[in-house]
Amino acid sequence: MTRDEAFLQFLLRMGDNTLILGHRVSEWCGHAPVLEEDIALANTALDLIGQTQMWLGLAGEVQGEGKSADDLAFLRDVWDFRNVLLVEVPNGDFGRTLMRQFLFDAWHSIMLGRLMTSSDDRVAAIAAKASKEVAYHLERSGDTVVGLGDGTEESHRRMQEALDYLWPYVGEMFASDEVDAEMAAAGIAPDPASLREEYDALVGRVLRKATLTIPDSRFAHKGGRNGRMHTEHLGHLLTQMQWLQRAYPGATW
Amino acid sequence: MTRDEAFLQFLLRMGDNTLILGHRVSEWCGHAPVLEEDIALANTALDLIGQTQMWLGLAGEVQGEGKSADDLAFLRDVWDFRNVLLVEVPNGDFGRTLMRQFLFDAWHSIMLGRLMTSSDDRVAAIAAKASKEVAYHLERSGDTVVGLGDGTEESHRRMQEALDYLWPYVGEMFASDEVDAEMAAAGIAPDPASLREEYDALVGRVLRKATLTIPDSRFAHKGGRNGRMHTEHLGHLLTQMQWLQRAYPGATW
Amino acid sequence: MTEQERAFQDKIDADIKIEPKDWMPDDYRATLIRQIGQHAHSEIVGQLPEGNWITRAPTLERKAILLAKVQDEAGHGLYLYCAAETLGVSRDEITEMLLDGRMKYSSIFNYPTLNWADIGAVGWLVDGAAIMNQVPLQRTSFGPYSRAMIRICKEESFHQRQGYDAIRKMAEGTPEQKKMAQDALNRLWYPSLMMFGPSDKDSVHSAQSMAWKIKINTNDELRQKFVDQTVPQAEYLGLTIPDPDLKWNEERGHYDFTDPDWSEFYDVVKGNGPCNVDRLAARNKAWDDGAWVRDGLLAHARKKAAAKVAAE
Amino acid sequence: MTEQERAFQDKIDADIKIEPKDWMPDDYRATLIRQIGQHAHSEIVGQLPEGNWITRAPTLERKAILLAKVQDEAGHGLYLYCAAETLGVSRDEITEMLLDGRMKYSSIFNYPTLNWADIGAVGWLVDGAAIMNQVPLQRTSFGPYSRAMIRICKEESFHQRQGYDAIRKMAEGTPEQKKMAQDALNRLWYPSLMMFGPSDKDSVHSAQSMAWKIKINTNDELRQKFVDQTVPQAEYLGLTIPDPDLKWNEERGHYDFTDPDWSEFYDVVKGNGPCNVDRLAARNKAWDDGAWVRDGLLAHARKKAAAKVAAE
Repeated sequence: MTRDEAFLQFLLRMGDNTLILGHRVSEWCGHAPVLEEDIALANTALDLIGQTQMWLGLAGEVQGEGKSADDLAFLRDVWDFRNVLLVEVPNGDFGRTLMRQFLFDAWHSIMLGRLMTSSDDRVAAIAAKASKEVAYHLERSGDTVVGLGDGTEESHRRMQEALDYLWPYVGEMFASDEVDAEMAAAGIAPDPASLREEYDALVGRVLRKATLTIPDSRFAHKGGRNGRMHTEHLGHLLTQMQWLQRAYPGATW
Repeated sequence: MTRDEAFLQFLLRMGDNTLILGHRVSEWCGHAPVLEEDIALANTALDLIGQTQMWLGLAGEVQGEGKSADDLAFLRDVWDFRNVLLVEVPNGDFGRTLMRQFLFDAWHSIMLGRLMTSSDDRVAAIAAKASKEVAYHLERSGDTVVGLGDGTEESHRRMQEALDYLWPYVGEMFASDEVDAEMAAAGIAPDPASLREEYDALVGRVLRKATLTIPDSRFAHKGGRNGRMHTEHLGHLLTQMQWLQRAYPGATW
Repeated sequence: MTEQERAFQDKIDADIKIEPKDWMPDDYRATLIRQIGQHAHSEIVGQLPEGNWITRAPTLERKAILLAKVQDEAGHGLYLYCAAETLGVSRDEITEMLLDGRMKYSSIFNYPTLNWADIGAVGWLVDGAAIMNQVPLQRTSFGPYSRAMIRICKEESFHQRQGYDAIRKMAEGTPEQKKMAQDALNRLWYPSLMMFGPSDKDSVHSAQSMAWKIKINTNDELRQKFVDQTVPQAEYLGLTIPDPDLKWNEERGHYDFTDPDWSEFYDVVKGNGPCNVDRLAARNKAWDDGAWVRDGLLAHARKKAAAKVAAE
Repeated sequence: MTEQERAFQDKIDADIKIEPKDWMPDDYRATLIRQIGQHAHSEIVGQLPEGNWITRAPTLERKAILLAKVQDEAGHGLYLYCAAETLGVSRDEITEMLLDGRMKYSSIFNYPTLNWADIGAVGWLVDGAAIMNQVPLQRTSFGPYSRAMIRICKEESFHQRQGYDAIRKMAEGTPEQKKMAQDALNRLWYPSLMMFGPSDKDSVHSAQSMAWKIKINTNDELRQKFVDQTVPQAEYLGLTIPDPDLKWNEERGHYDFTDPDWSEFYDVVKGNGPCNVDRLAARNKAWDDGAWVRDGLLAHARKKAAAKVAAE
C-alpha cells in the first residue's frame, strides 16, 4: 500500500463518518421531541455535511481521478464506504440517537485535536475548523446524555438500553491496521489505539454523571473501516441518499 | 387520445396497482404476527407480482417501444405511475394492511370478473387467471377483517381506525375519465363507476359482520390513476424497489 | 368605544407599538394569539414537506442548504411562540391546540412534495407568497410580533432566492429536470394563490384587523402583487403558469388571472387535503414519542436546582 | 440399560420409526425438542437476511423467486413446529424460548446480506450446507421429524439450484456483478463451513445422538463432503474460494482446506455475531406487535364457537 493509497483510505474514513452520521441525524428533521432539539440536530447535521465536503473533497484530490466530493458521496456502493459501523446504525429513539452522537463526538473531538498538528497542512486546516464545531457537539450531546441518564426512571432505562446496544460498536473507532500505521509513520494522523485512554476517561466521566453503567465487555463489531462487512442498514440508507444521482445520472443540481 | 394510448393507460393502472400493492405486502416478510400470516402475505404478494408481469408485459407490447415489464416497473419515476393512492399508503399496523387489502381485493375481484368478458382476448385471459387468485385473497382478507373487527376491544378499535384512515382512498377506484370512457366504448373494460354498487354491497356486508362503521363521507383523494398527484410515500417506495436497476443500469439479473 | 379603547386605537393610529404589559381589548389579544399561533404552527408543520427530501437531496451542497432552511423555519417557530407567550399563552398550550386540531396551520403544507423541483418551487412560490404576506406585518401594531416579523422576513427573502436558484437549475437542466420544474409549478401554483386567503369581500374579520393594524393589506391586493411579481420570473425560467387565461391587462397595469378553486381550499381547511392526516399524525407522533425526553430533561433540571439550593 | 430402553434401542437399530405415542427416554425427547426446535427457529430467523432484499430485488421474476423461497421457509418452520408439538411442547412455548434467548438458531443467520449476490450465495452455500445436514436426517429415528425432513429436503434442493442460478448470473454479468459474487463468497464461505458445527472430537452429544439416529453423520464428514461438492462449482463460476491453502489431495481423494476460525463461531453463538441483536429484536418486535392480532382472532373464534353451541 502506497502512502497515497493509505491517505485516501484515511480521508474516506473521516469523510464517510461525517457523511453517514450527518445523514442519520438529518432523518430527525421535523420529528424531534422539542423545537430546540430540532434546531440543534439540524445544526449538527449541517456541520457534519460541511465537514464531509472538506474531507471527501480532499479525498478526491488525493485520489487524482477527477472525482468530486459529490461523486464520492453519491456514486459509491456499500462496500466502498469506510465509516465505522457506529454511525450507520438506525436512529432508534431519541435516546439512542443522542447516545450514538455522544460516543462519536467524544472520539471525534479527540481525533480532531490530534489532527490539528498533522504533518499535512490540508488535514490540519480541516481539523482546526471542524474541531470548533465538534467541541460544541460534544458539549451538547454530553449534557443531554447526562440530563436523560439522570432524569426520570424511564429516561434512565432508555439511556442505559441505548448504551448497551451501542457499546459493541465503540471499539472499532480504536482499531488499527496498515492504513493507520502508514498514517502514523507519516505523521499525518495518530494511531487510533492511542486515543483510547483519553476516550475512556472522558466518556467514563460523563456516563458516571449520567448514572449509567458501561457494559463490562470489550467485544467490538468491526468491518466498516475497511469495508469488509458493513451492517445491513447502510444499504437501505444509500437507496435514499443516492436516489436522485442514480436515477438521473449526469444531471447537475 | 387514441384507443391504444387509452389502452396503455388502462394496462398501467392495472399493473401498477398490483406492483405497488405487491411491494407493500412483501415488506411484511418475516415480520407478521403469526407464521400462518407470514405465509399468507407472501402468497398474496407473489400472486400480485405474477399479475404485474402479465399486465405490464401487455402494456409494453401495446406501447410498442420494446419495453419489458421490468423496464416499466423499475425505470419509471413517480409521475409515470398510474396506481390508485390506496395501494401506496404505508402498511401501518397489521390491521391497516389487512383492511387495505380487503378494500382493494373487493374492488379487484369485481373488476376482474367484468374483465373476463373483455373484448380484448389478452385482457380476458389475464383476468381469468388473476380472478381465481383474487377470489382467494378476498376470502382471506375479508375473514381477517371480520375476525379482528369482531375480536377484542383493542382489535376492534384498531380496525375501525384503519377503516377511517383508508376510506378516503376508496373513491378513487371508481373515478372515471376519458381513458375509462374509451375503454368502455371499446368493450375492453367497464366504466369504474359502474362497479360501485356491487362494491358497496359486498364491503358493507363484510364490514357489518366485522361490527365496523363505514365513515359517513364520500370524499375521495385522487391523483394516482392519472399520475397528477401521488402521495409522498410512493417516492420512498421507489428508492428501494428500483435501487439495483438504477445503480447498475444495463445489467441482467 | 370606552375611553380605554379610544386611547388604545389612538396609539395604533399614531403608529405607537402595543407592548405585552399595555392594556388591550380581549378581541385584539385573542385575534393576535390565533394569528401568531397559526403562523408559528405553519413554520413547524412546514418543516415536513421539505424535510421529506432532505434524505434524498442530490448533492451535499443542496442538502446543506435545505437543512439550513428547515432549521431556520424551526427558529421562526420559536420566535413566534415567544411572541405568543407574551400574550399569556404557553408554547405547550398552543402546541396542544395544533395537535388536537383546534388551531390551524397554513393549508399549503397539506400538499405533498413529489419531486426535487418541489423544493425549489416551495422556496420560490410558497416563501414568495409568505413574504408578500409578511413584509407589511413588520409594521404590525403589536411590538413583539412586529420585531419577530422583521427577523423572519430577512431570512425568508434569502430562502426565496435560494428556492428560485434551485428551480432555475432544474429549468435549465436536462429534459427530465425541466419536466420536474414544470410539474412542480403545475401543482403548486393555485395552492400558492390560496395562501393569501379568500377574497376580502368574503372575509369576516378583515375590517377590524385592518383597523388594529394586525392586517395591513387586503388579500386580493397581495395576491395580485404576487402574480405580477411571479409571472415574469416564470417566463424567465421558460416555465408555463398553468392558467390559460393569464394575460397582461394594459389598462389595469396588472395581470388578469384565474381565481383558484375555492371549494378545494375549503376542503383542505376542513381536513381533506392530500396530506392533512399524515402531517398531523407526524406532529402528534413526534410529540408523543418525545414525552419521555421532555420529562427526563425537566426532572434532571429540577434535581440540579435542588442540589444547588441544598449546597447554598 | 432398562428393558424398556433396550427395546427402544432395538427398534432404532432395526430402523423402525419411533412415533409420538411410543415410550422414549427423557433424554431422547429433550434432545429432539432441542434439535427440532433449533431447526424450526432457523427457518424463521432465516427469513430475515433474505427478506432484507425482497424490497430491492432487481426484477419481477427475482422478486417472485425470493418471495416464494422465503414463504417456503416459513412453511418449513411450520412443519417442524408441528413435529416438535408431537413431543409435547407447544409452538408458543418454544417460540418464547427463542425470543428470550433460551433456544438458539443457526448462527449463519447472524451474518448480514450486503449485496444482491448474497441472495444467490445463501441459496448456493447456506442451503447447500443445510441440505448436506438434512438429507441423512430423512432417515432419522423419530417418525414425524423424518417425514418433515423428507418434505423439506425436496424444496431445499430446489432452492439451492435457484441460488446457484442467481449467483451464476452475477458471476457471468458485468464486472460489478462479478465483484458482488466474489464478495458474497468471501464473506459466506467460512460461516457456511461452520454450519456443520465444531469437529466431532470437540462435541459432547455426538455419540449418543448417533446411537439414537438423531444424528447420522459426523460433522467433519459432512463438512468435507460440502467442500468437495462446492469447490468445483466455484471453479465453474470463475470465483475464488477465500482459502489460499485449499487444494486437491490426491491421496485422500478429498480437498484439503483451512478450518474456520472457531473462536469467531463461539463468539457468534454467545450473541456477538454481526446481527444477533438485530435479528432477535426483529423477531421480538414481530411477536409483541402481533399480540393484539393473535388475541383478536382468538377472541373471535371463541365468539363464533359459542354462537354455534348456542344455536344447537
